[in-house]
Amino acid sequence: MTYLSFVKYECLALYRNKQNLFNALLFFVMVSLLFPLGVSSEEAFLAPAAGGIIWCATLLAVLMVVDGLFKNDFHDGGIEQLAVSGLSFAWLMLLKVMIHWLATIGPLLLITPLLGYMLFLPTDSLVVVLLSLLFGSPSLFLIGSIVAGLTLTLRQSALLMLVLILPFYLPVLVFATGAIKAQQAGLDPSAPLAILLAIFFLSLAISPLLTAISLRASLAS
Amino acid sequence: MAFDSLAEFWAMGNYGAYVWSAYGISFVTIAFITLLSVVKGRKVRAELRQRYLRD
Amino acid sequence: MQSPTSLTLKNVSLERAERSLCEGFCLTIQASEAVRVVGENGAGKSSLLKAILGLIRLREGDIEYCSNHHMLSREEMLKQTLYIGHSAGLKPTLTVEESLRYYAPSASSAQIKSALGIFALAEFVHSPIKKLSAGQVRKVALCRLCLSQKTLWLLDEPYTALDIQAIEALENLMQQHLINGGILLLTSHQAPVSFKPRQVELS
Amino acid sequence: MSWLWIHKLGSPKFFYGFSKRFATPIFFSGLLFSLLALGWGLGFAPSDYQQGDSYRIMYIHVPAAMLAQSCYLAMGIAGLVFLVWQMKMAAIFIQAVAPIGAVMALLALVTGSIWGKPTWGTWWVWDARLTSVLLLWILYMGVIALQNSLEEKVLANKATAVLSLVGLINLPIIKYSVEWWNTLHQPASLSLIEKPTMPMEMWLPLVISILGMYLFVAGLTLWRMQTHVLLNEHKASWVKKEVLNNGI
Repeated sequence: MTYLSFVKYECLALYRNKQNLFNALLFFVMVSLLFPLGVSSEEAFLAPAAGGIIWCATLLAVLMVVDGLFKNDFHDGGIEQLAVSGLSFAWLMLLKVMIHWLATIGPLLLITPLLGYMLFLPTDSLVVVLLSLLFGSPSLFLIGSIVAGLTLTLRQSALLMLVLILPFYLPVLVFATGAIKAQQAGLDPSAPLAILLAIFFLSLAISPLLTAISLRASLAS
Repeated sequence: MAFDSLAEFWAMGNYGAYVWSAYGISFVTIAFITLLSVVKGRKVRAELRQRYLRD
Repeated sequence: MQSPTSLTLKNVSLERAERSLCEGFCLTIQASEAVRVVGENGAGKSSLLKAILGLIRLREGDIEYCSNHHMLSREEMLKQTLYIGHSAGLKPTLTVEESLRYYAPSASSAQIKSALGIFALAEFVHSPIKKLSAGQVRKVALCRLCLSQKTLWLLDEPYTALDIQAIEALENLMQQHLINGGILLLTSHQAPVSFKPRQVELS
Repeated sequence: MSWLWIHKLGSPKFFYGFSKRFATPIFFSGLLFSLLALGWGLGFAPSDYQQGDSYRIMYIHVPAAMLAQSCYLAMGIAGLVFLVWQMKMAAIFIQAVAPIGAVMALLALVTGSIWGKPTWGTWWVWDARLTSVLLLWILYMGVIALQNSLEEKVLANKATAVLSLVGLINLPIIKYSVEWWNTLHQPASLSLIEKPTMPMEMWLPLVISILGMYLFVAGLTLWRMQTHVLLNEHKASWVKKEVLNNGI
């Protein structure tokens, strides 16, 4: 196995499982639609809340994706083979997380303008929403992969994942929605966006190593 | 003493309900976790003792 | 004088779920040598293989792998190792050919075809793994043995779910591997028919 | 020399002998200090000129909040120690301290909101301090839930170590984000304690109360760790001797 063949066939397998990605996207849209249906469909409520709604939906969709990130590969022995491949396990896992991030967030970014329009998101805010998703969502995947590795041996892990992960996702949510709010209040959103990037770099630094540790712990059991 | 009488002490300058409930809850909770730790410690020791005596 | 390639387990102690599996286990395997680990269910045969691979931490002891009289690090050892465990490690949505290329990207189409031919799987080249039976999936995993040039083979119950023809093909591959100077360590309940590996008891 | 001492504490047997001697005195001196300070704070410290007597909740609220954070700090460091040096005692420490930390965070929340009612007129505000304690409590509950869900001990120990370490790294970010979020929503942040104006007679019992509660929690943690050591090492001959000779 080489890094190249890993990436190539990981992408191919992901493409063959495209229904899963589509389900995540559908989930994202459904959660967003709960707010106008469940709270209020008035523009006065939705316009300022749209950024937060989109972010909450993203958070939950990512949580679902991350929960299943290693599950199939773990049960069919793929993760074990990667751990004994002689390649760097941490790098392989980082590549895997990046591929899944791209495959999930790419379509999500494409659909966000449409969803934003339905939620009366002011057009000027759209760029900030997209930027916050672009800068913030990698951290969600990177932090999520650590916890996903820990809960791998459990049959029902999604609920536990939510409890474990929520405090770690909160800063991303706060600064992302903060950037959107700042823009809507006529302030400069670059400071919270920069913090989002900083959180991303920090997650990038710690996540591969800790994901490898947590996956190895699950493999050893 | 900051209070002139016991009644005033209980009243806590009309904040009695808040102050005493805060302390009451704290005492009960801390006593609970302490008791739980002690009971678990005793249970583990008793179980181990039985297991050793059986072998 | 030791042979240029060898795998040595020195005083290995393993435990699993607070149960000791082996204490002070020693074993040296030289090039062109096959060792079969035997023991009851749960004696720790699979765990021993996993410990060699670094998947399980040793409680005590060392595992050394020498190639050309140089001691190699675990990563370098793993680059020369082929491990086939209980799970095949194949993605259900990939086809047989893709799965093999995933593990052996440099293999040519002809090589893949001939490898599949050995296990009578030639007609399934383009079938997705999920359409195959358990025995067929097992055989696809075993095809990796002919496609990658690894020195150290660690096979965990390779005979499981195989028919007689496949067992014969597998044993031919193993013998070829030994002739080429490889090392083979396998666990199995069933003794190989065509050659006699050294037996090590784990209790 | 000090290095050797740490190394010895990593051995369950040495730790047990060590903690058996110190746990009880630490626990009871902590209890004594706490009761002393609480009596002083409740009965003898002067009333606050603004808050009247409701501020006396501080003598339990502040130690609980500080302990909730300190316990998490210690737990995160123990997670790092466990992952790097594979020290068994670190995993046992995490197991022993997590429920205590959770209780302290919960107490800080409850006493904080009881104090908030007369001060702010409401049981709950999304104040930065209360919110971050709430998150701290969720972090603790996560560690406890993970420990209880994973059946295999080796995996459970490692998993909680990783989770506490990630929590430790994230704690400053979470706190900072909550504060930042709070200023965004409520420009005039409410604070329960006005630091500069507190006279000596008010903060001295507070300091003693903090000291007492720390000792109390340390003693309790040591005691809980002893239980876990016995359970983990039940095969060792010294545990057998200990259990059979010393009774309950």
